[in-house]
Amino acid sequence: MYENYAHVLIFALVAVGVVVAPLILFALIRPVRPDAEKLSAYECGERVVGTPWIQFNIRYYLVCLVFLVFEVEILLLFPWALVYGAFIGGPEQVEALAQGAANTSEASGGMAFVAMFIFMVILAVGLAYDWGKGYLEWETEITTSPEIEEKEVA
Amino acid sequence: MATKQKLRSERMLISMGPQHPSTHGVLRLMLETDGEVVEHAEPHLGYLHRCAEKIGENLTYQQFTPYTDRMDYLASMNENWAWCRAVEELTNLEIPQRGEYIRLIICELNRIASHLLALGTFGLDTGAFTPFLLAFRERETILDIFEAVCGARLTYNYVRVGGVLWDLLPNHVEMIRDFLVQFTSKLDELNDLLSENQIFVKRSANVGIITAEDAIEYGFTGVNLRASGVDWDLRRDEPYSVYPEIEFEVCLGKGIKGTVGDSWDRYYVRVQEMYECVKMILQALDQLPPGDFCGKVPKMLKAPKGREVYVRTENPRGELAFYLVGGGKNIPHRVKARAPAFVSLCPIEDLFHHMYIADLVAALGSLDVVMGQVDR
Amino acid sequence: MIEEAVRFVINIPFGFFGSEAPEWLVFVHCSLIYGGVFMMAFISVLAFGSVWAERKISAWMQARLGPMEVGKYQGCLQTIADALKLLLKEDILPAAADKPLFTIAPILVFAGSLMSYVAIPFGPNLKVADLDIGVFYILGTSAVVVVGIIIAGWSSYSKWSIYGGMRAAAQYVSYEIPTALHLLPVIIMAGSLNLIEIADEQQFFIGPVDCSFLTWNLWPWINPFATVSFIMYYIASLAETNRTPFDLAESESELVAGSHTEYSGIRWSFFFLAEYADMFVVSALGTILYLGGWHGLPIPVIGPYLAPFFFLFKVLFLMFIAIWLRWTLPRLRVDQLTYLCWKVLLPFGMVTVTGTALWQLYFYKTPVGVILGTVIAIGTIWAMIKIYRSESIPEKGKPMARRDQVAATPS
Amino acid sequence: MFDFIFFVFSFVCIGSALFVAFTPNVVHAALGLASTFATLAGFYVLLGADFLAITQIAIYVGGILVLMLFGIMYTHTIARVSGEQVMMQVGPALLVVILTLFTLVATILSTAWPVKEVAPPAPTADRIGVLLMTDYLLPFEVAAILLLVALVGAVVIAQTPVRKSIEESVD
Amino acid sequence: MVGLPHFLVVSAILFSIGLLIMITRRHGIMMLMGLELILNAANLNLIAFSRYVETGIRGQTFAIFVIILAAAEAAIALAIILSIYTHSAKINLDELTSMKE
Repeated sequence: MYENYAHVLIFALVAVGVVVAPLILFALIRPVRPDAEKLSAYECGERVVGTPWIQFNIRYYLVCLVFLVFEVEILLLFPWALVYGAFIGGPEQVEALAQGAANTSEASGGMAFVAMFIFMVILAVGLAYDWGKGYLEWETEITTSPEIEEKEVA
Repeated sequence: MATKQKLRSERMLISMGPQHPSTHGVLRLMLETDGEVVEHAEPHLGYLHRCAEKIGENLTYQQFTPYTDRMDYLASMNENWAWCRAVEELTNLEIPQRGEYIRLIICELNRIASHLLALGTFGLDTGAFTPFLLAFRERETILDIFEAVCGARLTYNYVRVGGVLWDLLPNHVEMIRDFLVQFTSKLDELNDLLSENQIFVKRSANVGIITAEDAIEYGFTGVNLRASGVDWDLRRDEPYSVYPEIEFEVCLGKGIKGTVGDSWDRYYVRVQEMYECVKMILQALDQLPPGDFCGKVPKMLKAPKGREVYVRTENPRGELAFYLVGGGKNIPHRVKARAPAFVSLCPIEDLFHHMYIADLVAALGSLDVVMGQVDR
Repeated sequence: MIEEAVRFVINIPFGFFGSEAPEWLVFVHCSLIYGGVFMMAFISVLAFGSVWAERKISAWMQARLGPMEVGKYQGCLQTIADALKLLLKEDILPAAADKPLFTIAPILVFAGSLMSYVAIPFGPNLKVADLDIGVFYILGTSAVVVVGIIIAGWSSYSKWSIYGGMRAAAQYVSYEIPTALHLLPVIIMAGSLNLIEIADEQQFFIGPVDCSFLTWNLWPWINPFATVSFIMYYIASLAETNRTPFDLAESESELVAGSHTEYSGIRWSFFFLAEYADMFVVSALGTILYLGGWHGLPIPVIGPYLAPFFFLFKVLFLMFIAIWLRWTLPRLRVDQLTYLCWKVLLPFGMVTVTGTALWQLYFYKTPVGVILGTVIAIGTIWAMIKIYRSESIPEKGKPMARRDQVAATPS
Repeated sequence: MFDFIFFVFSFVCIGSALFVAFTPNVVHAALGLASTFATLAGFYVLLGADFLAITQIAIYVGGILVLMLFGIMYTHTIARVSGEQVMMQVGPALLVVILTLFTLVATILSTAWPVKEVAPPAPTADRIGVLLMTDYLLPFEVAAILLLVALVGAVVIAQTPVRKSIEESVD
Repeated sequence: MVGLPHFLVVSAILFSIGLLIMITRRHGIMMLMGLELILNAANLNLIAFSRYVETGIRGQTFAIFVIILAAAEAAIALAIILSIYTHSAKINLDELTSMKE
C-alpha cells in the first residue's frame, strides 16, 4: 500500500512543480511593464466603487451547510456499499472480510439492507424537511413591491 | 412562513458595463446586488454620444444621411430610410415607384439581418453560442447582397433622399431570391435549436414581463410593444411607401411558454417577423416595377423656414421618428430623433428590480438595444 | 522493464564507490518516470488535443472553419502556439489582490485536478498507482479544487471574481453529492472501490471472445437502476467540471469570467487546463464504472492489446458528448441549478441506491432480472422524459412593479 | 524512508498549525489549516488508514474548511478588508500551553505502551464497513440521526430572522 | 525508528496549538479552527493506537465517528456564529455579554 501512496505523493509534488516551474522560469523572458491601470481590478472599464469583500449573501453558505451534512452521510454509505455484496453472500464471506475483527454471526443481506434503508430514510427526512421549508430554493423571496417587504420586516 | 424571513447581507455595488460581454455595446448598469439578486439597476448612458442631432443642424439634408448609418449600425438601411422619408415629407419630394419598392426590399432584408443579430446575441446572453454563429452566417449572406448592391457592408448610405443610390440589377434580384429560398429552412433550423429548447424556454419565459399597459405607458414600439400583445404596426396601421400593396401579418406575443410580454415572447415575435419579412420581400420582388430608381432631387434641397414634420417609420427596434424643422436654406433648423432603443431602456429601473443577475442579462438581451441609437 | 533500466542507470555512479543504489531511490525515479514523464506527457497531449478538438468540433457545428493557420493540417498546432503565447505573456498581479493567496490558488486548482490521474488505470496493467479505494480517492481530490477556486475568487479583490468563486464553490460542493451518490450502485454491484477490480467485474467471456459489452453496468438487464444512475452521473459530472449548461461559475455573459477574471497569461492557463483535465477524469470514471473500462472489444487475439485504446475511445466519446452539449445548450440559471441538484439528482440517487440494493438481493443476473430490468429502465427513462416535457408550460409569472404606481397606493 | 517522510510531514503539519495560530489574517489561517489537514491525511496513510486519509481530505478540506471560508466571507465586514485579527493574552496563554504540552509529552514518553508487532498495512475500508454493519450498527444509525439533527438545526439557526437593524445593535 | 510515541507527540503538539488558538483568539471562526485542531489531534491518537496497539480496526472506526461529530459540530457552531453575527454584528465572542436579545 505504501508504494501506491508514495506514487501519489510524488505525483502531487510533480503537479505542483509543473505549475511553479513555468511561473519562475518564464518570468525571466516575460515582459514586466506594470502600471496603475493594468494592476487595477476589472470593473468593466470603470473606477472601482466600494469593496468586493463585503458580507456576502447567506444563500451560498446554506448550500454549503447542507452539502457538508450530506457529504458525511454519503461517506458513511461507501463502506456499506463495499461490503453489501459480502453480506448477501452470508456470514462466511463477511468473516473473510472482517478477519476476526467483528462479530459476524448474524450477518445477512436482509439485515444490511434494512440498516441502509433506515439510514437512507433518515437522510430523506432531512432532505424532505429542507425541501418543505424551502431552504433548498435559491432565493426564497422575490417580492414585486416594496410594501410587501415592509410588512415582512414589521 | 420561514422562507419569507429577510436575511441581512450587504449589498454590493457593481458596475456592469461599459466593457461587459452582455451589455450590447457600452451600456453601463450600476447594479445593487444582494447575492444573486439584483435589487436595483441604474442605467448610465452617453458613452457613445456623438451629438448626431446637433451635427444634423449644421449639414445639408443629403449630407446627414451617412450620420444616420452610425446611429443604428445594425439596421442602417432602415435608419437611412427614416431620415429620407422625413426630408421628403419636409420638402414634398416625389419618389418613383421603383425606388419605393427597392427601399422596401432592402429595408426588409436589413430587418431580417437586424433580427438575426438580436436572436443570436440573445442566445449568447443565455449561454448558447451556436445559434449566434448560425444567425451570423445568414446575416453574412445579407451583407454580401448589400455589398453587391451598394458597396458597403455596415454603413451603407444607400437609401438617399429621393430614392436609392443604385438600381437593383437582375443579378441582385437573383441573389436575394436565392437567399430567401434557403433562408426559410435555415430559420427553421435555428428555431428548432433555440425556441423549443427547454433550458432556453426556462431561462426566458416569465422573465422580464412587461404588460400591455406598461408597454404603452413607457412608449414602447415595434417588436417590444407587439410582444406585449398590443396589435400595432406602422406598416399596417399608418401605412407609408408601398406597404399597402404588400400582404403581411402582424405578429403578436401570445405567451405560449409563459406570460404575454416576457422575454421569450419578445424573442419569438422576432422569429415570426422574419418569416413575414421573407413573404414581403418575395411579393415586392414579384411586383417590382420598371422605371427610375431615384427621383429628381435639386442639388440645393431647401425647406421653407419654420415648416415642421414628424415622420415615423417602423424600424427593427421600433418606431424611429425624425422631427425636422425647416431652416429656410438647405440646412434644417432643428433635428430630433426619437430612438426606439432609448425608449426600450426606460423601464430598466422598474424591470430590473428583485431579479436574478442571469434574468437581468436575458431580459436586457430580449429588449434588443443598440447603444449607437440610444446615445446618438 | 523500466524499473530495471532505472536501476542500471542509477547504479552507474554508485558503482564507482562499489556500492549499490538504495531501493527507495530507484522507486522514486521510477515513480517520477511514470508520473512525471509519462502521465504528464499524456496529460499535455490530451489537453492540447482536446482543446484543438473542441475548437474544430465547435467550428464544425457552427458552420465555420475554426483554427486553420498554425500547423500544416487544420491548424493542429494552434493550441501549442496559444500555450507559448500564454507562457510569454506579461504576468499581472493585481495591486489590490492578496498576493500569496492569488499565487497559491491556481496551484491548488491545477494540482488538485491532476492528482486524480494517479489512480486512473488505462488498462489492466497500465496504471501509476493501484489504489484500493480508487473511486473514493478521485472523489476526495476534487475537494482541493473547491478550496482553490474559493481562494482564487476571494484573493483577486474583484467583484466578478468573488461572485464567480462563490458560485463555483456552491456549485461544486452541491454537485459532489449526486456525483458520489450515483457512483454507489456500481460499488454495490462490484463490491470494491478499486477501479481495476470494478472494471474486471464487468467481464463476460463467451469462449475466447470478450463479450463484456453485454454486461457493462450501464445496461438495464444488468441493473436498471444503474442505467438511470449513469445518466444522472453524467449530468452531475458535467456540473462538476463546469461545462455548459452548468458553466454558471464562469458564465461570460453574466460574470465576465468568474473566479479567474483577474488571472491572465500563465496563471490563467492553469485554470483552463484544469477544466480539461477534470473533464477527462470524470469521463474516465464513468467509463470504468459504467462502460466496462477497457473490456468489451470482441476481437479474440489482439483484443487485449487494443484494450487501452478502446478505453481511450470510450472516454473520448463521453468527452465528445460533453462538447456536443456545450455547443448546443444554453446555460441554466442559478436556482435551476440547485433545483436540479437537490430536487432531481439527489432524490433519484437515493432511489437508485436503495433500488440497487434490493436488486442485488433478488434479481442480479437472473433471467427474470434481465427482462424486468429492461422494462423498468425503459419505463423510468420514459417517465423522466415525460415529466421533463410536462414542465414545459410554466405558470404565469408576475409582471414588473412600477415604482410610481407602488408609491401611489396608500400603505 | 518511513522515518524521513514522517519527519517531513510533522514539520509541515506543526509549522502550518503554528502559522494558523500566529497569522493575523483569517483567510490565510484557513489555508494553513488546509495544509495541516492534508498532512494529517499523510499521517493516516503512514499509519495504514487509507480510507480515513481520504475521508479526512474529503470532509475536512472539502467540507468543513469550505464552510469556514464561507463563514469568514459572510462575517467579513467586522474584520475590515484584510481580515486582520489580534491575539490576546499571548504571554499567559503560551505559559499555560507550554505547561500542558510538557505534561503531555512527559506522560507519553514515560508510559510503557503495549505496542504490538506492526504488520504491513492492509486495505481498511471493507473491515470498517463490516464493523459499521455489525458491532457498530447502532452508532451508525445514531450518527445518521445526529446528522439529521445537525442539518435541521444548522439551517434553522443560520436562517434566524433579524429583528433588530444594524444601527440598533451597534448602539 | 518512528513508533507510537512519535505520533503521540505530534498529536500532543497539535493539541497544544489548538489550545493556544482557542485561548488567544477571539474571532469565532478562529476559535472553531482551534477546536478542529484539537479534534484532529485526538483522531491522530486514535489511529496511531489502532495501528500500534492491539485493537484491530476499531480505532479507525472510532475516528470515523469523531469526524462525523466534528462535521456536525462545525455545521452547528458556524451556524451559531453566523446567527450571533447576524444578530449583533459581533464576531469576537468576548464582546458578547448577554445571551438575551
